[in-house]
Amino acid sequence: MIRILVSVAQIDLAEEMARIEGQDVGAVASFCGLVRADDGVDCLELEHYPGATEAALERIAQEAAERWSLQAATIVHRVGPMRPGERIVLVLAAAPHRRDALDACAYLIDRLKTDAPFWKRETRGQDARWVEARDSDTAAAERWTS
Amino acid sequence: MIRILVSVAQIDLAEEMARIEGQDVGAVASFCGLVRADDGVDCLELEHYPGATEAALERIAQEAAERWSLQAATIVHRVGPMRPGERIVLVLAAAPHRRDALDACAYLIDRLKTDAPFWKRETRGQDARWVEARDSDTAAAERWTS
Amino acid sequence: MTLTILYFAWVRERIGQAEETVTLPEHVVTVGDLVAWLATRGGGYAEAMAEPERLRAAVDQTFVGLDAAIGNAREVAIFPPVTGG
Amino acid sequence: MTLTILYFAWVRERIGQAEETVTLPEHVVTVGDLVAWLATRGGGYAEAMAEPERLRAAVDQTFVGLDAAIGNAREVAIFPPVTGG
Repeated sequence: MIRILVSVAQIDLAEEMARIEGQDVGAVASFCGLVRADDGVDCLELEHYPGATEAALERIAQEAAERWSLQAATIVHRVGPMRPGERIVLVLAAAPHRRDALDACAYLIDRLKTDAPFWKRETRGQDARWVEARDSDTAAAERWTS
Repeated sequence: MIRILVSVAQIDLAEEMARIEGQDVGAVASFCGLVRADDGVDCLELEHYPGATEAALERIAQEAAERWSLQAATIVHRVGPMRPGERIVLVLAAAPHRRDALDACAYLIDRLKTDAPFWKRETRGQDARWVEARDSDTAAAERWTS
Repeated sequence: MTLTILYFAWVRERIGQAEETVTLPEHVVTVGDLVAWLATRGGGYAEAMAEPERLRAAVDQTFVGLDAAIGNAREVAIFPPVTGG
Repeated sequence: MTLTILYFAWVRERIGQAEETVTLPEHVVTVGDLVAWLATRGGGYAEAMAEPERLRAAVDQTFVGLDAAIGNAREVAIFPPVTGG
């Protein structure tokens, strides 16, 4: 019921949803992060640590499954170059009841932000820069440890 | 940026997502409730209060938009008879940042559960019964008023 | 004064119709008065209105408590607690 | 003892390569020692390792602090704080 996918391919939301909905679930919460088109970024490139990335995502999903009563957990993260409007990450959590699905979904994306080895590089015209980690992400992940 | 739809038609998640993603959003959180196939229900029928339903959903979405920094809010609720595995409701919240999208999504579905005039009738074989309202739904909606 | 009353879910089923137009007696001031008056009709009405604490209402499509006044409303809806989503 | 070192993001860019295999001097015990030793190579290495507090690491794909021992690990990765999602 855990599905982890790290790929250069575009993220197919409908397919991922169909995989989960085929499992007789009651509630599915999802989060999708996209390349913002409105802050001048022409290209976003995602680098990752092959092997360690998948293991980290698997661990995050396992921890969510231990913490909430889940029927399915999916994490799909794209890597490589992508353009504004494209999906960077999709997480899905399915459960018999909505609170578990909603909370697990928030947990998956909060933890992914701080615990999975991805790095973003933004290109604006001739200028390329590595995105800086944000303290707010660390704070968001830490609220699950209390 | 608010979209409300109450319809007997099946809910098209991909279409609703595409409408939102076309608006240059950064983060989209969604919740989808489905007819559970695993508790013996053959048919679920949703009755509603035409006019009042749409107004209630519009109000809930407006309140979410006042409370969080949203780029889009969508509530699609199906009515009429539906079968196990089919989608009953879909809510989507889009924002520049994930926390707003996630919180607004949870708010939309929590409030919908207690503040929108829908009634569920389950049929199991020859037995039809109206679903009873749950105290936990009232509690979930009230946590947003503090 | 005439008023349209809408019934939903098991309230509608017990009463046997979804909508009716009635002329209110003068002593019916609040939604609770309306529920009590409908109950006196007996049969499905008495059954539907037997436990007012299980009923919810809207006056002109605004959700209200049973103590709300009907005033000059054109439409009152009576129904069980909602169960959507 | 030989060790594979992986570099990611701007650490990789400054050093100019993604991976190398090195023979560790005996005094390199922790990941922090490794960072300090790499810095002594100068050039892109010195630049990449200039601010150890901006670096994160994994030993055999497990995330660790810079004070972690390298032990008999086969692979150490050095990279900036992560920014996925």
